[in-house]
Amino acid sequence: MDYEDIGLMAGIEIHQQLDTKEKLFCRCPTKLRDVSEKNGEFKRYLRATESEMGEIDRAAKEEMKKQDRIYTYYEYDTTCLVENDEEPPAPMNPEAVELALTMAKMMDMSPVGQVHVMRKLVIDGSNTSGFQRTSLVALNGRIPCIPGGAGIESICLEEEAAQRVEGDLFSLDRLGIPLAEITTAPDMKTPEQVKEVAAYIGMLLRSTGRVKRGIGTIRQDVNISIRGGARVEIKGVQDLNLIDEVVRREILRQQNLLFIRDELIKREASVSDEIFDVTELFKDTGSAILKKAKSILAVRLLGFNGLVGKEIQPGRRLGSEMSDYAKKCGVGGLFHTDELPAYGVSEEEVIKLRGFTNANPGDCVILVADTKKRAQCAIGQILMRAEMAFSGVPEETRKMLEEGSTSYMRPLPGAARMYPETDVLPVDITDEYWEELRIPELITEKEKRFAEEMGLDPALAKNIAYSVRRPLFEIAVSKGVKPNLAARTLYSTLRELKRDGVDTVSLSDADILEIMLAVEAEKAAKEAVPDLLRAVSKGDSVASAIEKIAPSVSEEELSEVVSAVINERIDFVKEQGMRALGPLMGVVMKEMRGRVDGKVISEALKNELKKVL
Amino acid sequence: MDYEDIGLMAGIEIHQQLDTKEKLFCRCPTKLRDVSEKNGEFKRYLRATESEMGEIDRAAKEEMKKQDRIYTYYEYDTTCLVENDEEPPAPMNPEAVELALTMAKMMDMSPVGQVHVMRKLVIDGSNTSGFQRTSLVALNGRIPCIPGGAGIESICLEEEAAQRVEGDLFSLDRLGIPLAEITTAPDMKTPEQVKEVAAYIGMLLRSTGRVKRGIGTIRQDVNISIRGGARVEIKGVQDLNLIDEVVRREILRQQNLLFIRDELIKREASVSDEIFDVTELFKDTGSAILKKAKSILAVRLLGFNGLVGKEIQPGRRLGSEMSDYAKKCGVGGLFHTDELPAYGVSEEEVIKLRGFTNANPGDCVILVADTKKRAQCAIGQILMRAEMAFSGVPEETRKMLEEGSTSYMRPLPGAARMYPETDVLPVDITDEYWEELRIPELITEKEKRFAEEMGLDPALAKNIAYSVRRPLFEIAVSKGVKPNLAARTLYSTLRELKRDGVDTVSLSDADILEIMLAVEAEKAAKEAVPDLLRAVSKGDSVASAIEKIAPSVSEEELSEVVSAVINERIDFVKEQGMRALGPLMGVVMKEMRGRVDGKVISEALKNELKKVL
Amino acid sequence: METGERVLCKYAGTQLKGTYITERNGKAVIKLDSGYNIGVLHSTLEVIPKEKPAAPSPKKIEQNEKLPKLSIISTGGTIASKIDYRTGAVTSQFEADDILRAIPGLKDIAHFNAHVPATILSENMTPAIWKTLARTIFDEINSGTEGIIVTHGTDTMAYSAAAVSFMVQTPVPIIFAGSQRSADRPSSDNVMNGMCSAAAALSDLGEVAVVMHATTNDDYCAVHRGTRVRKMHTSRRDAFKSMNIKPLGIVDYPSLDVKLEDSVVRRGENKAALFDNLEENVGLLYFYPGMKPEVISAFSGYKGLVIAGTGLGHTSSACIGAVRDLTKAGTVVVMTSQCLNGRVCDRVYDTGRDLLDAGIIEGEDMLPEVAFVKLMWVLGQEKDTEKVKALMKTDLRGETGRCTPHGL
Amino acid sequence: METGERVLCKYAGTQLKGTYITERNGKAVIKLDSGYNIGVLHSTLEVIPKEKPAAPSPKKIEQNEKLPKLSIISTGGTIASKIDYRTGAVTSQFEADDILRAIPGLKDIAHFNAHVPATILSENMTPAIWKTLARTIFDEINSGTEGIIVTHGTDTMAYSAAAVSFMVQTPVPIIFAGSQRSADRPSSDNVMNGMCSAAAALSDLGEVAVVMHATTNDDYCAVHRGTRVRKMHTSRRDAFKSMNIKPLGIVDYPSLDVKLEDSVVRRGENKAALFDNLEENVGLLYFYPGMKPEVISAFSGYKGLVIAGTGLGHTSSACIGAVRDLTKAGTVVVMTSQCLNGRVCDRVYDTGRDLLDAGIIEGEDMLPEVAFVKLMWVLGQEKDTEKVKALMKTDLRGETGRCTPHGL
Repeated sequence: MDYEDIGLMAGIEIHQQLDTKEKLFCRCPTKLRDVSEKNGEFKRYLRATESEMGEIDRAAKEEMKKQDRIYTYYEYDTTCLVENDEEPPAPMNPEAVELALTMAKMMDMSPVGQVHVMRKLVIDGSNTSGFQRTSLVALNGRIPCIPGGAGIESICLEEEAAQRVEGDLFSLDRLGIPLAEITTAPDMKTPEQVKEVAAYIGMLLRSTGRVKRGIGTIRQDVNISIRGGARVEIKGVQDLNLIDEVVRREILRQQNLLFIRDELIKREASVSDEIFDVTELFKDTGSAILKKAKSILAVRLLGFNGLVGKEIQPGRRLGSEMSDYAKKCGVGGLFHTDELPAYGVSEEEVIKLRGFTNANPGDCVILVADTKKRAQCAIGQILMRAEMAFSGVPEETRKMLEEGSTSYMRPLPGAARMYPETDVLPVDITDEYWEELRIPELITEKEKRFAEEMGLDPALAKNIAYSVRRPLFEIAVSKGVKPNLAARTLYSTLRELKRDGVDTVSLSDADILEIMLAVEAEKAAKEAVPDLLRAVSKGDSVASAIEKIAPSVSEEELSEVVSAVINERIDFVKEQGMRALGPLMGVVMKEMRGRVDGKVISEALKNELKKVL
Repeated sequence: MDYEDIGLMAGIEIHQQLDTKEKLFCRCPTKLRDVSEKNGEFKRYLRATESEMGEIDRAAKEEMKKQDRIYTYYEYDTTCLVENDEEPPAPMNPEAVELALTMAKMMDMSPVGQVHVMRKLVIDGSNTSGFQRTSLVALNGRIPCIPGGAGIESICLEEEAAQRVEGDLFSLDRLGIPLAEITTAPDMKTPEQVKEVAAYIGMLLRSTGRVKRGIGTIRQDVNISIRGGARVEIKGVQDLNLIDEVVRREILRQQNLLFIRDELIKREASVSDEIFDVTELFKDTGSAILKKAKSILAVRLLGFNGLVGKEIQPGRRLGSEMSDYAKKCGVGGLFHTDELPAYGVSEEEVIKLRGFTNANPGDCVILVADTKKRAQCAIGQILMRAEMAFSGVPEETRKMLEEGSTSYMRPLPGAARMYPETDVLPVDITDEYWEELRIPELITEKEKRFAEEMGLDPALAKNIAYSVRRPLFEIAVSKGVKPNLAARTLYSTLRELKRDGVDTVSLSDADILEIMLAVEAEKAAKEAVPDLLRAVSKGDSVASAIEKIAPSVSEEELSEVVSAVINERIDFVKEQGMRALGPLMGVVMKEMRGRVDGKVISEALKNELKKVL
Repeated sequence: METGERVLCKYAGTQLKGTYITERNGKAVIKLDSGYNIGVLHSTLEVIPKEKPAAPSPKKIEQNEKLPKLSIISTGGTIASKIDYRTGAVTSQFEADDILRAIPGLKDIAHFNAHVPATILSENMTPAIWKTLARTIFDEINSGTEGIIVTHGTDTMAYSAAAVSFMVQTPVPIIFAGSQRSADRPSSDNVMNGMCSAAAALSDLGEVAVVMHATTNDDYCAVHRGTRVRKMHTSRRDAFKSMNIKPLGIVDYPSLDVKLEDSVVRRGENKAALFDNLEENVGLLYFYPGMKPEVISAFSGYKGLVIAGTGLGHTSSACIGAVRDLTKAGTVVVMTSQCLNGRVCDRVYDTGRDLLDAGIIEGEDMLPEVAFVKLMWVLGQEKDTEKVKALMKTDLRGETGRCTPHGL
Repeated sequence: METGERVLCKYAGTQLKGTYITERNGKAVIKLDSGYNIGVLHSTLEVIPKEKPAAPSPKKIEQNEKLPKLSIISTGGTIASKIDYRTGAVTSQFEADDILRAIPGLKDIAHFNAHVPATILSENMTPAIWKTLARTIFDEINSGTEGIIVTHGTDTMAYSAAAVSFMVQTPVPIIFAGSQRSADRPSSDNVMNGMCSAAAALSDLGEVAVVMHATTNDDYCAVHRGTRVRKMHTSRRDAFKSMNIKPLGIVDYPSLDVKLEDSVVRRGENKAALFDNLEENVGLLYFYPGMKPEVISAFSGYKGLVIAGTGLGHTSSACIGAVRDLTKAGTVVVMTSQCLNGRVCDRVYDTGRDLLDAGIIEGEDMLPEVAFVKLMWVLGQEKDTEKVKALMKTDLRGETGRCTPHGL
């Protein structure tokens, strides 16, 4: 596809959790807990409020359609009254500000003179306050990863939302973890560029060594539009490998919506706002959903026949879009005549329906079944979305589905959902402060340096450069651990141990470092490292693990063992001469079980063999 | 029996609950609640403390033998932190002080110059504080009811204890109700005199019209000694009719104990303090109690054979006394060889027991079965009581049993259990205050006055004088209700209604008075009184009851009814003449259903008859 | 530049459109069209002429005249707070009518009459404003309202509720309500507190009460007697607690069912009466170990002083002389306890007896703050010292009980 | 007549024998042989010569030297109270040894060393006595005790526990214990509190704590951190409550099992150290509506002042000038909240920001009383104002937390 031809414009937003000691607006740790560790809970309602400008945000209004939802929040020993929205926030965490500004500097941005914390209305329950605190910290940078580079519009420092456990139940441990939101300009011209930029920014953030790692700690949103279409924001692309596919499918969706638009205009289609109560029609239906519904309402989309059922993206039809809108009222979905008879609705019932509603063959009839109140709300949403079809692509926030298609979430939020967080004082960013911020080496540069200067195998260099343990690698090397030992231990050995079921997460950096230093100090053989790590992971101290597994061996002891091994095999030795060295190495190594370095054993064997021969 | 000959000396203590508005040391009402109305409970331990003189009271010490008993208290909407022993007491209720002093004045006593509130140690759980607050308010009076009169030693104003629900569970509603304790001199020389004095004092107290009535509101303790015996206090004689029998039985008990003493001395009996563990002996016994006991201990009372089982009072033996002492340790009782074999213990086991303990035929062996700790404690108590048998009658506080016999409670308390209640300021009784106290008329005087001055039938006069409703009677009469109507209504009518199941308790004095006044004002016939009371007891207002049952009848209406009745029976009337009055009365009365007084009807009938005849 | 003016910000190589908000620490605060506020140097700004948007004019609230009549009397507070652009902080500048906008459900349960006798942060409450407030309430009662809601900042709400309790004898409920989390957030407690207050104001109650969240959940409000309530947390929704008595009742949310205890004063039990005289020359003093007697003497010339003593109502022996000097000079000194719960009793310990001897009045089980307000009021009604003493120990508005209930 | 003399009272026609106790309101108080006290005219009394009984001499308590060593340091208080015959009230005149007599169980769990640095009613506690107390405790720690029990009147126990928390850095438990119901009654809480304190003093704790009844039942004691505890009821057994944190643990009764929270400082974590300097010229002021600025100015010349403000930490705007004058003149002013629970935050409202501008220090989630004691102590250690401010906001002895826990 010629992306230039269709006028593709794409940009991304990257949300990265920061690995600070404390949260952004309270002093709780940025630790996640298991739901089973909750030690309290509470329940609250949320309501949209007017902004300082006197408006209610359209996205918030949409959420309010589901009235009087009561949200439940789980509390932990690591959460406090700030997460509970029961105490004013503490001043912004300076560590997080410093980290966000460091990122900004890495992307050649300009800091704002004074950082103001804003409240961004979010009333889906994921924020106990009903808003997310966010602040714009820097503007207008550029990164060099694609031809011509990509503009970075802004970096915001935000608080992470509460984790949804299920339905309207949230876990407070995640709420308030600092989050850097990096927004690029819509500079990407192909799906592949989107992926490249996302990957580059990810690398850049990890280069700080101070971001969270693991599932859910980084999330990409993609902004896409094509000529004639509209800006659509797709939320929550967690898997980088899908990001180009998401872009491709959105292009497809927008193209199909534009096709439908043109077709509707050609057909002189229209939307009838006449609502039919067809509950009686289905009182003996074979559809379980319709049969149990208290109220079934129908509307006609005149001239829509066949278009509502048209696929616009794999697994998605115009009908799916309408259904998404309808669900905001709490209904389960809708039926439309493009897909009927089906789902237990008979041919005969469809005919009766079309008759009752006076529908022409070119019309599509839509059904919604629920309580009267909800069904009425849903019909309104459906009519609204049907009207939108005449202008093609609506501006929307959408949610990625499993394979890369998307569903509607809410309208694009406007500026009205932002208003000042009055409980937090602004932070002045002085020139001196900005000047003194140190830019960390990029992982890509490290990778090169590890290979070229430290002589690591390029693959290992890359692996260790991108590894979570990379900061430890650099510390270890700076303390005298040989790069190869450090890299193999921290990347390969830990990986293998993990594969074997060892709880490597519980190994502290300090312990791993101590083990590597012991090897360098020849207090343990490098062959003993896996066993030592294994022991320490089970709760041993490093010292006691060394004592048990690799007690320092005196030269005397070693030479005794070597002598014994040679004497037992003296005929073989006499026969083979110095060639016996290789085979005997294995025997002695096994005997010493990693307590002595291979090189030392080899030396001792050589000496002893020389004596004997 | 010649009581003078045996040197009987008896005195009584009367405990009378006062019907004050509030309690003695807090402002809670003096109302009792049903246990089911409790709205809270708490649990506490109590421990004997030293008095201001540095001693622990012997009675308290005895209670302490049951170590670490935890007491449970029920709270009510009518109890407060003072009953809970969680707040200092309020100043002494002046209403109670005034009432106690009035009683004192009625008995010709002298008030103390300054009333000091004392704490009397009571650690059986019936007082949350571990003491009962009591104060000596007046001294040395005399009442004239027996030949020579009876001396009144003192009147104390105390707080009532908590009501025991069961075991160690108490109800706080009763705690703190004011209690007058009247102690006579030991001036009574016969059982009958005891009864007379008790009755007289009861009458005197009720003459105030301000004491509680009903079961448990008045309790008599009796102090008895005979020559050679000892002072014994018998607690809780609630039924006045039993009091003389109690005295007689105590005389019998003391005589028998003296007999046993003499017999023991004659036999040169003694108490062996050697304790035998005989648990093994009874491991296959037929006695369930012994079989399940963890420890069975035995002691020998040398030369006691036959005396331990000797009846000293109906249903009581020396063994019962020992058993009472033993129970203080928490054991269920004891076995002694005077009563064995029995209770599942076989002849053979008794022989083995005597053999094992080296007991001679003249000895008595006592067994206690329980935990080792409790059994040891009990054996100590038994030996102590056995030793006491050599001096005859111990000074004791005893509890009345159902028929008038008594059981041991605790040693007579000494002065050491009294120490000052420092949280309550002393109350000065000035001469002016004392002078101004008005003495109420005695019930006996009232009885006379009601009969002589008001012309009531002597029996009715007595009944109404002693009745709970007597104050209302006097008020009613003072307001113009005829004494006979008032007395019959308040005594006979209410009694009958109660017998018929009417809830007469719910009838307020004000309502009854209003009904009687309505009769006097001829708004209702006196015949209607029972029906009116019945209606009001069911919740009707007096006015509406009169409206429904006895609407005022106009003369016109009455004369119409009378005319009608006569005309219907005109032949009969003509025949009988004025003799028809009687039979016609009944007819008209029935017609008017109590709405018109009989006399009025009679008058109207007479007039009408005269006219007709 | 004026708040609301459209500006172009040339900064960091871009041109950003926005709206000028205010100046803060020497920087210009602008709201970008993205919604974010940032602080920039004034020199980066250019005014865009004629683009100033009209402030949206809020629609007039339509009320249903058929519903029962309630009065909302606003004194300020976060139940009706708005942002102060000068400091960026929240201040109370709404008019009472705005409460109906903030709590739309209100207009479905009653027809409201609104008065704004004051718009203050509640820490600035004064006896003078209490008088105005009391008069406004009294006038509303006389005009036939079914009940009164006083919106009030939470800081001194308990003091004001006590003051109104004494100043206004009322046949209808007078409900104080506020919010601990300001009205400008979706999670604000103002909606639930406001709705529950209205339900309480229509209920059978005949007392002055505070109606606020009973728990941290949005589940029900407690109805606290105005003379027995205290703010017991700086920031939680359930900060208000009844002290020494159980709450008068609860209002369930969202059902708005009102459950009252049997013991409450009922609607219509009392006639309306106004007693708005207050002696303002009254102090409240918190004793602490090592307090110098001069701290007490600083109140000489005052008509009344409430001491929050330790435990059962004590000061150090060293301070008793200063207390005696005050009482001798005619200051009425009332002893309360900093324990807040329980009853003062100065008969138990030496120091207490000495204080009684020095002329203090035991404040029974009154909260120090309530005793303070009551003393102002009693001294405003009565000059005779013995009568003042008697009144201080007498229960007038449920502020003290003859017995201290168990189990709170 | 002397207390204890035998007398014959001729009154009301009888002759009553008794013992002379004291004089009260012009009357002679005698204890009759029946045990009752009565007040009579002196003229009714005759002394009976030579019948004066010897006061019973209490037996010496035998201690088991093999048990662990604990120290009892007595300052007075009702855990060891006796009757004062002068006023008839309870005073604290016992020596520490008497506590072993009052609580016989103690001698079975430890071997006690006793000191009596003061015998006062606790409302008379002063910074000077705190110094003596701290030194006595420090000396005991150095002499190798396993733990310390400080018996103390309950009125100011929380203040003293806070003071000792700051003054003594301790490797062993320092347990404050007292009783709300005096030792002279069978229902006294002294036995359970004393036994539980001893168990706590032998536990793994390494902090200063208050150990008192947790409920009105005799079921268990709570272990409260010395810098987080407050007396919250005048008279109940369970008057002491941990504020803003959960108790450090509980001691079950009668099993004496000690359960401590994971977060407590453990025995031996800290080395013993004494910091017994206190700046005594520090005040504590409770703000109230309508407060005149002069009340604040009365503290001019003070080195430090803690204000218990309303809500999140406010005074009226009218008082801010007086606060500014104090801070300008060098008084360190710390803001706390009379809400007692929750955290001060002066960044939210105008008044708070103005107070910050006037130089106050936010007292975080410290209790006003604890902030007061801490300020005395900090000013005793450090003269530099900036360092004083920093120390006041830093958690030194668990008196403040970085986060306010939910669910208390």
